[in-house]
Amino acid sequence: MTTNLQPHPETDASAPVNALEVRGLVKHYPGVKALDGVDLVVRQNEVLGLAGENGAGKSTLLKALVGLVRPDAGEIWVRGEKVRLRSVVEAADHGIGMVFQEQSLVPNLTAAENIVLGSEGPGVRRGIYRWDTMRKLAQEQLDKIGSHIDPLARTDSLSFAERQMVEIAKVLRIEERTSHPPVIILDEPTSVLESKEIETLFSQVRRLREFASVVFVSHRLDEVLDVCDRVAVLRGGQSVGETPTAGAVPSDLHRLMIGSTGSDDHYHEGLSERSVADSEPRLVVKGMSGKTFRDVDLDVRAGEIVGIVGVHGSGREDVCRALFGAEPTLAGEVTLDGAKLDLSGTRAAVASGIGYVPAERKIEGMVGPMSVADNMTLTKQKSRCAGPMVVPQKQATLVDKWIERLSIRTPHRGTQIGRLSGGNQQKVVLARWLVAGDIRLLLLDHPTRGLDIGARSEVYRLMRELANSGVATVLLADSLEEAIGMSDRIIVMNDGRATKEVACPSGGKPTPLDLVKEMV
Amino acid sequence: GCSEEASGGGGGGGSEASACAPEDVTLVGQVRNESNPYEASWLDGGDAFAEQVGLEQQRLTYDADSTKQQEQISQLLAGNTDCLVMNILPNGDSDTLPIVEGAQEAGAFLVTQWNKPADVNVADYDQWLSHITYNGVESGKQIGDALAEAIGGSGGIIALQGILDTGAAKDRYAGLEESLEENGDVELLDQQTANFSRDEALSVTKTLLTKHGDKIKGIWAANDDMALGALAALEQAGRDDVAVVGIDAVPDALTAIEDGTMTATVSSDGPWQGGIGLAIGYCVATGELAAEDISDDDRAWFAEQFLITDDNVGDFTSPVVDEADFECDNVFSRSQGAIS
Amino acid sequence: MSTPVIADPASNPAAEPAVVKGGPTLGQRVTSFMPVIALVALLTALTIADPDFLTQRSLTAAVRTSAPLVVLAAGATLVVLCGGIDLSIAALCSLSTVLFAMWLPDMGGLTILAVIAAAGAIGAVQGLAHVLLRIPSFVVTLGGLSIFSAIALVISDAGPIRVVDRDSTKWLNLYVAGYVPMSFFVALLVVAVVSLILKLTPLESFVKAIGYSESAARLAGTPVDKVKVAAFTVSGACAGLAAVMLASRNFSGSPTMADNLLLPAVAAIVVGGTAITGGHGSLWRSLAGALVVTLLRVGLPIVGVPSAWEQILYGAIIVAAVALTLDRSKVAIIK
Amino acid sequence: MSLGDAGPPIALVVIIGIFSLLSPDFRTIANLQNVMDAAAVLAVATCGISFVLMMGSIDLSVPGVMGASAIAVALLVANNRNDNDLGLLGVLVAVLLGAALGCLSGMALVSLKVPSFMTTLGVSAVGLGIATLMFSGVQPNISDAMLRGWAVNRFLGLAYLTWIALGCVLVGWLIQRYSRLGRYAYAIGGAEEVLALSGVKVAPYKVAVFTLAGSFYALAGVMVTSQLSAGLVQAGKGYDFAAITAAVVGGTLLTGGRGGVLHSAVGVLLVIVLQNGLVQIGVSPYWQGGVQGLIVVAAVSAAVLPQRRRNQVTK
Ligand SMILES: Nc1ncnc2c1ncn2[C@@H]1O[C@H](COP(=O)(O)OP(=O)(O)OP(=O)(O)O)[C@@H](O)[C@H]1O
Ligand SMILES: Nc1ncnc2c1ncn2[C@@H]1O[C@H](COP(=O)(O)OP(=O)(O)OP(=O)(O)O)[C@@H](O)[C@H]1O
Ligand SMILES: [Mg+2]
Ligand SMILES: [Mg+2]
Repeated sequence: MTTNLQPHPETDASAPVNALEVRGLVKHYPGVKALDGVDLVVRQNEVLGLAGENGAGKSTLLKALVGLVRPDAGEIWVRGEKVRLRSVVEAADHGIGMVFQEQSLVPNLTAAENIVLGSEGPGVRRGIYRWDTMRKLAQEQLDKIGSHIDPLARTDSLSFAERQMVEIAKVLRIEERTSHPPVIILDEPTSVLESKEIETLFSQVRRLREFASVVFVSHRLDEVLDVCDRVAVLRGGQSVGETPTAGAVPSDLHRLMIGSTGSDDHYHEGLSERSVADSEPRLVVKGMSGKTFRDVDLDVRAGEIVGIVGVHGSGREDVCRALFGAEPTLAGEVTLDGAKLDLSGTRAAVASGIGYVPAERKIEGMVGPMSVADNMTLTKQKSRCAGPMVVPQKQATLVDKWIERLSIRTPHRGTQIGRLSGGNQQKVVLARWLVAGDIRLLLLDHPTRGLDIGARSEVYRLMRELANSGVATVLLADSLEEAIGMSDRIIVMNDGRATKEVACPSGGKPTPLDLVKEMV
Repeated sequence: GCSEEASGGGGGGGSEASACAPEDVTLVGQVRNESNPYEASWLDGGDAFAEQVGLEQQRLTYDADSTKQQEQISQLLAGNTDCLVMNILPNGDSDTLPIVEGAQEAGAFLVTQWNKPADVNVADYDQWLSHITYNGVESGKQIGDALAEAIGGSGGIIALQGILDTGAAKDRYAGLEESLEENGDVELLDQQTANFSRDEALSVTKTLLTKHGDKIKGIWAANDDMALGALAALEQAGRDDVAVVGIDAVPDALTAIEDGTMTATVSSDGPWQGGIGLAIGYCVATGELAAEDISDDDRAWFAEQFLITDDNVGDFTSPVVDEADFECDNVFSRSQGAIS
Repeated sequence: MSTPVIADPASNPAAEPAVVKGGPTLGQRVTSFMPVIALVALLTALTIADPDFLTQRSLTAAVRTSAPLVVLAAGATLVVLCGGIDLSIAALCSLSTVLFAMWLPDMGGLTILAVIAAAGAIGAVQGLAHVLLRIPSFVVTLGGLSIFSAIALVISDAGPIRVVDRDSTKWLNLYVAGYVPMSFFVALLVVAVVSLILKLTPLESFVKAIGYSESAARLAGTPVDKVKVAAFTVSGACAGLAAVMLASRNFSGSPTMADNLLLPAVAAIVVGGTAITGGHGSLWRSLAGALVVTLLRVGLPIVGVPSAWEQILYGAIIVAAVALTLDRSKVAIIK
Repeated sequence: MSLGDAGPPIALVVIIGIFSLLSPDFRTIANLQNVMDAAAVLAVATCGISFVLMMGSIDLSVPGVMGASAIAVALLVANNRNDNDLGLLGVLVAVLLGAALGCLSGMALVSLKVPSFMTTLGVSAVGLGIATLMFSGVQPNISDAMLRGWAVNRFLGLAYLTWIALGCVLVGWLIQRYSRLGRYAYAIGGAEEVLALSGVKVAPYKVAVFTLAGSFYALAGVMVTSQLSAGLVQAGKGYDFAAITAAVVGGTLLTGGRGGVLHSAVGVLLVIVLQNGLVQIGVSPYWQGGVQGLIVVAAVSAAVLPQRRRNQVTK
């Protein structure tokens, strides 16, 4: 551990020392300046929100704070000491811990092992596991957040949300490691959580504030305002301002984030222009059953957006995948524009004009080491080929056009998609289905997960325009609000069955509460 | 366009080329590997001969890998081949012909041993001076007979075959079949391959021992390594009533015969084989022996071999290289006749 | 069919000029030449050890020798790029030499095509077993390895079969432009044609997508199964072509002729810098890798390295070669 | 144990059942002992390779390490080549030699960032080279009573070597289940990058796993020497593929993160039972390899078929 002890130049003995301070942090990546002289102050016992568009540099900044990113220039001060953090362990020794944006658990270990991983303490003696102790240690952490997960369950048997809880339990181990008040960083912890779990998380965050400082990142600005004391905003790798949350509204933040005024009514714009009531049903599903759902009836008209809501395990995700041919269908009849739909595989689905945006973008949505251009054109070969041959010029023009239309922030179309920020990755994945322009049915599984508010409204606008041009859309929304705002009709799924249909016309929207009643 | 040959190509099949000065001769010995005693002693024999004529032998090994052998030889033949003498152990029958053709084209002097397809005629080539082997059918039969005698003329035996696609393995097994015909009361209970390997022979023998149990009175192995593996299996099974025979006369097998744990083997003289091939090539290269003068019978011949049992094992335990064997007028002295 | 109309970017407040200059940097360009650099370095070292090694005849012999290995490695590279592995190439090649020798008397010149087609078909069967039964390619081709060996042993009656009619493969022993052995030329042609097909069609992005992330590729609607079966087919066909080269070089077919080429072929792929986990790599790299491996196999003993030291040097050099050629920016985790 | 893990044991039982029906020789106690004894060496080698495969790496160094240790031990205990008579200490030195070679593989992997496929292939060649140097043309035969006794003496019907193998499986299992090394090896196969995010330095564990595996192979080499009473350079020939096959057949994934020592033990039994059974029922030696390959493929597909999914990734 190298702790360079220096008196803080501006330390005033009477003022409370800042828990964490960042000055002029700079980080270059090939082609991008991810951090361009960021300044940031985290005070003791506060919850600091960090807002910014996709690619603003939030994750990079936070990774620098836990020693995963080596900044090119700039200083980090922890409780008045200038430090150089070179690894997660060093950061943890300084009391800084982080829940990462991409889930970072070892799937084939138990939850308990994941929680204590890297700092097993008494759980391992002389290299030998003491399972009992380990389980107890993990249980303590899980108890802190009131989770009932079995510590000895294999992590890959847990649901996405449960895994997120394990991550939070894991970061709370920091408390045991340091005598100082810890700094706990949460990078988009809520993007995969249900509202109930979000509530649990927030109560945890509030509890943490009693003895720690928390940095919290979310693209849901209302959440940020709800849980944080203060919000700092990044834009283009620079700190562009901060505001106390008391009295602030999302549009204030949004303005700071994008540097101009934006609308905060993202869901409802332009709805009135659309009328789908009298168009032909495009997708008709009758009595479809699969491994996790039974007897699902569903129809979607051309130009209609149908939301499906349900709690975890409701099976809505598998319905989507089954329609795309990615899960087997055991029974039922599905037609698209009157013709029987071939559910035998994803190839057939694509050929029928169906597009699918999976929820787990990193694993299923994109091919990380391949370029933006290749990812965008992976599906629709015709758009970049003449006969069997790829025409690089055609591909380049097309890809550049879509990069511009969706304002995808990438240094170049040849940049590896894995190097983009999450939001921009998602836009590329969406663009994949749009490049050829012959899509009939779009299945969107959490399409706005991890997207900033600007990108979100662009995706919403995109969805509406697609709908207006006749595309039928099935939406598994990120939140009930989103589902209500975007959908023309909502199907509620419960335990593998479609239990209720709720009309959702513009002007006659149900409330989230109406839906929640049906969901449980 | 295409042409027949890489330009600047080599010596061309010139047996009439003027004789080499002794110091210009390059001697190459090539065997599978140096990690078994027989082949290591072969190369040592080659070294002994080279020393005798004041030269050095280039020792090549190819890990029992046919392609690697071919690759090495074509590389060798791409160098200076005017006075190149090669004493080669082809990995299998199919490897002999390309070596021969290569040597013929490059004008190198070649002697091969052990493996040669039956229908290839050595006399068709100028540069392929001689092919030497032991009569596998004969040795297979000799040890078969010895085994039959050891078990008293009747009873069950098992056979461990060598690498199935080698001529040696096939000939030796054919010899066993001949022997079985003559010894009507000996019954072949089972035959398996153990790929000439001591380790594989161990496990195959163990399995066959449990399968046939006390019915097994003798084990016929196509080489001594497998015989030694079989001996280990017998020891582990606590059986000392089974006669074992092999071929090659490796030192460990001779010891076993002395100890009485093994019944018989057939000599193959590694050091002599390593030297004799080089000696024939050297004599022709230096002009002491004219290739045309080698009689057809000496172009492909069986070398002298002996059945070794506990009666005569003492004569073979310390093989010596006899320099006289390698004199140019004496190189064919161990011939038992042409390969028919 | 509908065409969505997306608003012009000008009306979008968040829009920014997105495209700046890009493409491979100098460093990336250098790493793609690493296999060649490794090859030159090895050649230099061998020449220093024995100046006679660097003659035109010697080099001609070396590239001629390498031809079957190049073809084998090139075919298997496709499977490796798709994230799989083909352990059956060598056994299939051996089997093909037997088929070649057996069919030649009846079929004459057509035998070459027939053997390549048969080997390709056998490769396709393995590919189908892999994608339909969802068995790991390692297991399928391991099974294939032993099955093909057994078939070859049985149909050849466990012995070599002579190639009596040498005319139909005589052309393989010619030289192009006087210097380039025809067999090596054919190997180059195979590498070039397959590479070009990959480059010019969407196949390259399919293959890489499958290799890097099969599930993403499948959900993007790429023909994952077809591409994989095709890769195995090409791999099989290449084994067939390599068999023709071997049989014509050895004037016979034999059930174990190519068996020892498996590890050298896979080593050639890895030495070329192709990621054994899939996605990253190319056939050109395998070509360079095959030449490195060939030089090691023949060069070390010929320049006079004793047998035991030859093995030790071989081990050290292939590891060093991969250390040089693997582009680690493309392979996140080295397993 | 999930259904996926149950596949190989079921296949084992089925295959044993079939052979027992087909051949009375197969279902004898003596043959059972024989199968167990025959499995001993492969079991120990597979034990070692399981840890490497668990990490998602591969290990081709088995022949080299086994060869080097086989010769080394033969030259260190009482033998016909020199006056050494180190006994158990000789065995220990041979095992340490194997550990050192394994360590070399691991070091090359983590420091040069060369894939294990290549580092271990290289180390195998190095091991064979070292073995050939030590061999130097004369077969070392052992006369050490203890080492020879391991192969010959029996306890409860099984050779000492078999008990050693059982001990290795037990130790391997304990390491896998109860040691940080074992659990981390498993975790590295699951998600290596996550370990780094949690502040675990994976490099030392990788090196340690290869070292551990090397020691197992070396012990296997010693066992071969004990069985043959002679140190052979080729002692480990074919054990690389045999061990990988056994592990894979037992349900270990080559991509890592699944399987383990017990899986491998089942895999070893499957492979050995097949070898033994085919001889017992009298399949022609020409066909044995092919039939074995076919059954391995069939067994694995039978095991994976029930759990196959649409979007499953098979590498
Ligand atoms: N490893 C990397 N290599 C190259 N560029 C990178 C890398 N990591 C991040 N970047 C770039 O740095 C910039 C900042 O990315 P960062 O992940 O910090 O954004 P973010 O604010 O967290 O966005 P999001 O809200 O989408 O998560 C982006 O332009 C991104 O493309
Ligand atoms: N009836 C069931 N029996 C067993 N497993 C089920 C059942 N229903 C769902 N599951 C499993 O639970 C997991 C979650 O289901 P799914 O993702 O379809 O729910 P969801 O409503 O889409 O959740 P989310 O809100 O996260 O999108 C799936 O992996 C599925 O396999
Ligand atoms: Mg981020
Ligand atoms: Mg879901």
